[in-house]
Amino acid sequence: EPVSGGRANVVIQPEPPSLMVGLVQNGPTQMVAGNIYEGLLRYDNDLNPMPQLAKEWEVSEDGLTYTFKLHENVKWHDGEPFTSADVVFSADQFLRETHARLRTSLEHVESITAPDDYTVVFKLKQPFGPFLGIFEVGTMPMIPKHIYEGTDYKTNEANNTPIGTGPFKFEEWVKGSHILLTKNEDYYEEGKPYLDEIYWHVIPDAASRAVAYETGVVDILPGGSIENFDVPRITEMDNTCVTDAGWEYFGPLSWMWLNNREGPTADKRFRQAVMYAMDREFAKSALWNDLGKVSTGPVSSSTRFYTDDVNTYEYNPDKAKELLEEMGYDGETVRLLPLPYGETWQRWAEAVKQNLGEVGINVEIVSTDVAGWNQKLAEWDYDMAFTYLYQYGDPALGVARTYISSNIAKGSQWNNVEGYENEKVDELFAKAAVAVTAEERQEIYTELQKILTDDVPVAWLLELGFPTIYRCNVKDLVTTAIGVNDGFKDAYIEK
Amino acid sequence: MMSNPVLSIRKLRIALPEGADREFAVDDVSYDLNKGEILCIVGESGSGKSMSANAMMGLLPDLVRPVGGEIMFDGIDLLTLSEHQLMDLRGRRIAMIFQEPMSALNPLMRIEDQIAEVFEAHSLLSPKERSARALELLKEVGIPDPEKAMRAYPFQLSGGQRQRVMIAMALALEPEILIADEPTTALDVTTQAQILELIRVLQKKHGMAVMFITHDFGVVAEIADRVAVMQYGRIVEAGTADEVLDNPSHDYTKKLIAAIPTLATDQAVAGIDKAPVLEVEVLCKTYVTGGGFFNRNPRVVKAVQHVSFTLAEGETLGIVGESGSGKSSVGRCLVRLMEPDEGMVRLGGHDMAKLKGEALREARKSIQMIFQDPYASLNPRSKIGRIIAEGPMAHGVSKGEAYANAERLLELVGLDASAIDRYPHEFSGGQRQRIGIARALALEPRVIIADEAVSALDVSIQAQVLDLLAELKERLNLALIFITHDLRVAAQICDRIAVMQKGEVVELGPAYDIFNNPKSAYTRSLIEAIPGREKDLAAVTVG
Amino acid sequence: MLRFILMRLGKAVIILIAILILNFFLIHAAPGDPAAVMAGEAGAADEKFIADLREQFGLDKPLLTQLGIYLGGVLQLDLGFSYRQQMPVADLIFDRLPATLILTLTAFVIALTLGTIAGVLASARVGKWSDTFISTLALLFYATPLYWAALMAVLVFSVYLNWLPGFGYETVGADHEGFARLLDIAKHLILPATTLGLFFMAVYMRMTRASMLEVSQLDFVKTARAKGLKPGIIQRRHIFRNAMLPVVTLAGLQAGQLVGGAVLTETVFAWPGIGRLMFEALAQRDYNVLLGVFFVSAAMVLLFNLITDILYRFVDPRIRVG
Amino acid sequence: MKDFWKRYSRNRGAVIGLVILAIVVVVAILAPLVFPQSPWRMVQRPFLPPLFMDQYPLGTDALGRDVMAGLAYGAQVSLLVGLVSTVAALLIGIPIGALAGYFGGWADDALMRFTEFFQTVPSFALAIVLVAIFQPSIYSIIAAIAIVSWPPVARLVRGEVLSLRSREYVEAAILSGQKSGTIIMRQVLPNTISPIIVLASLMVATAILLESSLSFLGLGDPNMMSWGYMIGAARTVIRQAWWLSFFPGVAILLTVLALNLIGEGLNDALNPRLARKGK
Ligand SMILES: Nc1ncnc2c1ncn2[C@@H]1O[C@H](COP(=O)(O)OP(=O)(O)OP(=O)(O)O)[C@@H](O)[C@H]1O
Ligand SMILES: Nc1ncnc2c1ncn2[C@@H]1O[C@H](COP(=O)(O)OP(=O)(O)OP(=O)(O)O)[C@@H](O)[C@H]1O
Ligand SMILES: [Mg+2]
Ligand SMILES: [Mg+2]
Repeated sequence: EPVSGGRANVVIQPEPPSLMVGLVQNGPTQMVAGNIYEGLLRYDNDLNPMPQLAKEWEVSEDGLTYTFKLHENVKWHDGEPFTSADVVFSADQFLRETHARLRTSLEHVESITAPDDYTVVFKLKQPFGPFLGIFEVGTMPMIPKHIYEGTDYKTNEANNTPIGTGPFKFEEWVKGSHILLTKNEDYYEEGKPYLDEIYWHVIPDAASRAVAYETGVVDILPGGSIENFDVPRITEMDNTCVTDAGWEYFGPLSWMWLNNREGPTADKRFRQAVMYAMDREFAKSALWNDLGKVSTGPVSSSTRFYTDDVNTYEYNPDKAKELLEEMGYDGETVRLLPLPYGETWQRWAEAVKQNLGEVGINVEIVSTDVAGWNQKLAEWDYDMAFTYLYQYGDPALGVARTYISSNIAKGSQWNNVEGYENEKVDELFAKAAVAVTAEERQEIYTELQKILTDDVPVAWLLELGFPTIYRCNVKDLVTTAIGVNDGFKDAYIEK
Repeated sequence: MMSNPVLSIRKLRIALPEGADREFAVDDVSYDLNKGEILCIVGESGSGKSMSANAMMGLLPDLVRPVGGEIMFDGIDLLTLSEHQLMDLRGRRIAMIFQEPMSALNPLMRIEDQIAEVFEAHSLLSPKERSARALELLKEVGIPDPEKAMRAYPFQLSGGQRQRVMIAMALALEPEILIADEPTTALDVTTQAQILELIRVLQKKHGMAVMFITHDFGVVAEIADRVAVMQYGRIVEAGTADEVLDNPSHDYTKKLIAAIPTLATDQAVAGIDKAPVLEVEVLCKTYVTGGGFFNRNPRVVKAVQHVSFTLAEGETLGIVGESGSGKSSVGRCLVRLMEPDEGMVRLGGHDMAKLKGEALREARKSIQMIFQDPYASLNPRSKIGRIIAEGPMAHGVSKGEAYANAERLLELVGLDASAIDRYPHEFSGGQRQRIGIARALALEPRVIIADEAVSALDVSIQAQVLDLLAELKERLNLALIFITHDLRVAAQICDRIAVMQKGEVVELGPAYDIFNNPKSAYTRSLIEAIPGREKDLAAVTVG
Repeated sequence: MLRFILMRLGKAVIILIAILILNFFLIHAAPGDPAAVMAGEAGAADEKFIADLREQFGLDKPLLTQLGIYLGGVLQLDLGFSYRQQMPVADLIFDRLPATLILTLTAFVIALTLGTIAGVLASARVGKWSDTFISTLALLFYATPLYWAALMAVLVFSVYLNWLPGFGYETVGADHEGFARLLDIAKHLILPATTLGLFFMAVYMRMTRASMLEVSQLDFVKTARAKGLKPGIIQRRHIFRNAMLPVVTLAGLQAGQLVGGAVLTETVFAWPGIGRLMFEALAQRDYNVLLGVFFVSAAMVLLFNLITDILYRFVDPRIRVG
Repeated sequence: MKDFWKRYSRNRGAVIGLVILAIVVVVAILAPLVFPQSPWRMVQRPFLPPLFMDQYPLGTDALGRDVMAGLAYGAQVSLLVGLVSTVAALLIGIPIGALAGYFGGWADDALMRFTEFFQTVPSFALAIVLVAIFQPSIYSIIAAIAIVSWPPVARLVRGEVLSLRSREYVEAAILSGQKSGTIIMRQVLPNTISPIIVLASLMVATAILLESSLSFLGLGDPNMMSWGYMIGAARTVIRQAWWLSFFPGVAILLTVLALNLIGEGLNDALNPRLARKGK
């Protein structure tokens, strides 16, 4: 039985640049802002939509009209009422300008209208299968129109004191130290939230974060806040629970970009050899603490329309050597960019370098920091590069972008960075997005997964598992497909 | 001889640490110090003078230990006293002053405090009284403006004033014994004369026994009641001042006294009729230091003011004067180690003061320098051969030729040609100075400037080098500019002498006239300040 | 004196501007820019997104124009705006500066006092076992990598013994007030300040020891002994004061450097200071913040040098009066 | 030379230091012979504790790599970085110091302002920025270390040259017609060697520490197994595998210690005047 009161001490890493999730969508911002802002929907762990600001919704037969009914007693943190005008403003004006990922999805939308204060209608140009999947808080947060309309969004003073509709209000942010959120007493769901306040502790060093949990300074370690090596030790502590739920919507999938344009990596056989040469099971157990799964292909197993009926690449150095022999690889050195986000990735790059070295591929690790990494990827200045991307629950949202040739453009690391071009694949992705029934889509995506696993445009590694660690007396912490990012409105501390 | 010893040293032996140049700094030394007398300990550098004095105070350096004998003072053997007992003695019953007035005072403390400390060390007087006594003492040692001097820091006083402060400190508790370790060596003649006078007066007044260490026989003649001569850690001769100076019995003493340059000069003036090689006209040099961006009152020193003279072939011109009078500055301007501000230096048809670059390099060949410090003037990392051959090689002489020439020069200055392959540290001071001379000769110059070329040498060696210079000058028909603060040396070697004061030449004339018939008051005061002048040391040297 | 200070300030301004210009070009030479970083973290971004950011930050202008704009701001004491944190750089830095100053000054004071005390003790017992012990310890401190010592300290005192907090500046959310808060900060300070201080303690110890020994050979010490002064007084009044002169110089140089040099300590101990701010700003190419930190820490160096010089004038009459 | 050695060996610490350094050098040289396989090779299960298997007496790291091989190869990197960056710093610092000290005047002023400028920027911060900007690699690390560590060299050399410049033997050389370049090279610099050698030995130590600090912050060359890298990598697993940071930590400590002891010994041996003090 939920009880009110108490404080949650949570780790946040790195320190978010801003809490205004409409402008900034990086991980830590989403994690904190999920308490302040809300979307129209949430998704359960099987990615089924659940009400949030929208209490109910309807999709027309032709899949072209989506109608949302809003809660009527919702107030912004500054006391102003939340209405459909805010929704229209957020989706049609604010986010279209600031939110790159949503902008792409909104291209399918013909109009957004508000017939009355509590109803919003989205009209699509053509059916778009994943449309109901874009309403979570990170993708389409609701922004207060009365504060932002007619202003320069990016320099608006209010960005420093974010105003949302969520269960917690922004209270204080001591840069470099902590962020404090306090309970929204006027929250529209009766009795919620239960917690009085949430402290987000900024602790830049991974080892210190583990110590912080051990010494009782923090009680919740969101996924990825401590190094994988520390996970077993921490989870063995008393009164410690762990869950890897709450990442289904993101389905983080790691792979190595392989530059399809030039060098040995332009050869399909070389790319296949890379797949065979890597001991991904070893990486999973040594580096990821046996969490997650060896990936079979471009679609994560938690994402819709996944199939395991594809070409698989078991660890097989001999096969890799054969393939290299066949293509006549001359030992040309390939540059490998590790992901500049922590030790695990560094180790992983070293392990891969060693794996590849053993089948005769010369790898030089090129070290960069975050900026250099982004730059090099965006400029296609690499041979192989680690990365991991989210899938957003649907191949049309999180998978297609990586493989369709229309997405080849310098300047972004979220598109077809590897430079893979395959007309057939382009065609199939286009068809799958607008197919109306799920069966139809499954069929197309299965075929796509087969083609891609044969071509190996990128070298898939693991479906990552990010365990959330918390004291067992914190209940209902992870209840949706985006886990901690969805805010702590259900969480309570058992007495 | 009064035999009322306040202190008697018997068979004192002081051991040096391993690896030193000899085993004992002081070896089997015995002497007495009588009440109310001044005992001079003389001897060359390193003979053990300081060590025996330091032993009395218990102030020997680390690792240097007394290993035998006794120092009896008031019925107790000082060598057996504990550090604590010695502390009680120091300053109160035996006081000491040192050679270097520059470094013997704590740079961070006011004079007043440093004097008051003596009382404090022995828990005497109240702070108020201490400062009153300090003032009295400063008055007694004759410091000008003692009130101001009390508040001053050591760096604000001149060398002589500092030495007076040291004496005041030593006198503070009216000690029975005052040890003075070369207290005047670092001072110029006039100041030296004043300090010697002061010590003598105070000694009479307070009835102290003074042990005065020096290497200068002039000083001995000036001040000593009794003398002890040291060599290699032993006392070779002791007696009253008159006995030792007038009638030395030990060879070493004789040699030392013989080496003292005489004040007598020849009347004949050489070289006057010969053609001038060097003409200097209205040379001026002013130093401005500490000025610039961050300091609004720079120190301005007019080191050379309107100096003019000529130097004839084969002539020796002496430049004398007190420390700081600008002697070196003149020398350095002549060879352009320093830029003169104004004036002309004509040498073999060129104006040295205006030349630049290659031309200057070329012109310098005919004017070379012998430096003061035989240790500092040879690069410790070069072999002798190279040191001498470098110059000619820089002017295009082949290596073989230059080295052959170097060997010849070494022999010329009385060294073995094999010296060519050795390093400077393998030579004694006198030998090094010979090397320096060989180097100067290597370029076959017409003029040589010797800036205090013998001041750093002990008297006996000094004499050798002076003889060598005189001989070479004759043989090579060189013109020599001889810069010195020692009038005795100047008297011995110079044909003509220029006397400098505050950058100006106050008198220039034949050496004989300068000494016997000085025109300027300054020259007269200089001559009067020469220690041991009354006691005609020259008489001894006749033989 | 005033004139001296004014002159020095003038010189400092020139140096600071030179440092800004150098660093400006330096960090713009680095691959990537803040827009790319922010785009990279945004989870998805396209060219428009990046172009918008660049325009917003003024990065689309020619480099020299950007420099001009920046310097213009600095001359009006405006350090610019953080691209990433969306607040004025000055606010950001001055929020963090106290933490750094507390940390480094504490470390500095610990290092200087303990270091000189140890140095004096060692020099007084030269050659004895206690000297060997102190000197060896100092060498060990000197040779231990700072971050390693920090890691070990956290492990032992914070994790195993649980005596002291292992990271952070104060207990977040404890809402201590007044003295309780000071106490809390002090507790957090102990580990980072000591580990940061270790190295410098070693430096001062060795320097003090050497300097004491050197000064004790000088003539005036012999004079002092000849006066019959007690060894204690000679040590204190004559040797120590003179021996401290070079130590003061070194300390002045280092005190300033400490401000910018605490990156490692601040990282390991999660200390919210400007060292960490700098490191993060560097990774994010938050140019203005980085420049700002360099500006402030260089200003600190100059300030400390000035303080040392003034102090030096105070201690050494030769400079004061002459 | 014999004399020098005698004075040097009188300092017991200095001899110990030399022995340690010699061991490190030998290890570095022999590394490829004793461990023909790359130190990056994953040879056993991860986190094998020390003394658990005879073949891997120091255990294995997070990827099952031999810690002992890592230490041996790390010695190569540390010494390389230490030596090369010190030489580079000397190559910058000596000419600047020598020119400033010898020519004085405005050249001195300009060069010293330039040096001061580098001393005003906090050096570790500057090193971090330099490495990050030029992207971590052995070259950028060495360059960065050299760039932040030359100013003391320049100051030292300038001070020495300034005092040597007015020595009589230098003046004698000027008078004998030698050119400035020759004088600096032949008369002046050889006499600054002793203090430079002493300083250099300490700089090697500092450079090793600096490299390890940079590595620790993730700014090491990812293709070079260095001690700092090993500690940095071990930091996250320090709780379950103490030996991963302990051994390289001790290795750095000992090497730096050795260099310091050597520096002190050299100082005593090269400056006999100072040697009398102390013991
Ligand atoms: N601190 C010391 N340690 C070891 N040996 C020393 C020390 N000081 C002097 N000596 C040696 O002791 C011997 C006697 O030296 P002392 O200082 O008594 O000579 P001195 O006659 O006073 O010479 P000077 O006229 O140069 O002062 C010399 O051989 C000298 O090398
Ligand atoms: N390089 C210099 N910079 C500034 N002042 C100097 C310099 N050299 C000498 N002086 C000053 O110029 C004056 C004359 O100095 P100089 O060396 O010519 O005297 P000197 O007669 O040779 O004295 P000494 O007998 O002590 O050698 C002195 O007051 C001295 O302090
Ligand atoms: Mg002496
Ligand atoms: Mg002179």
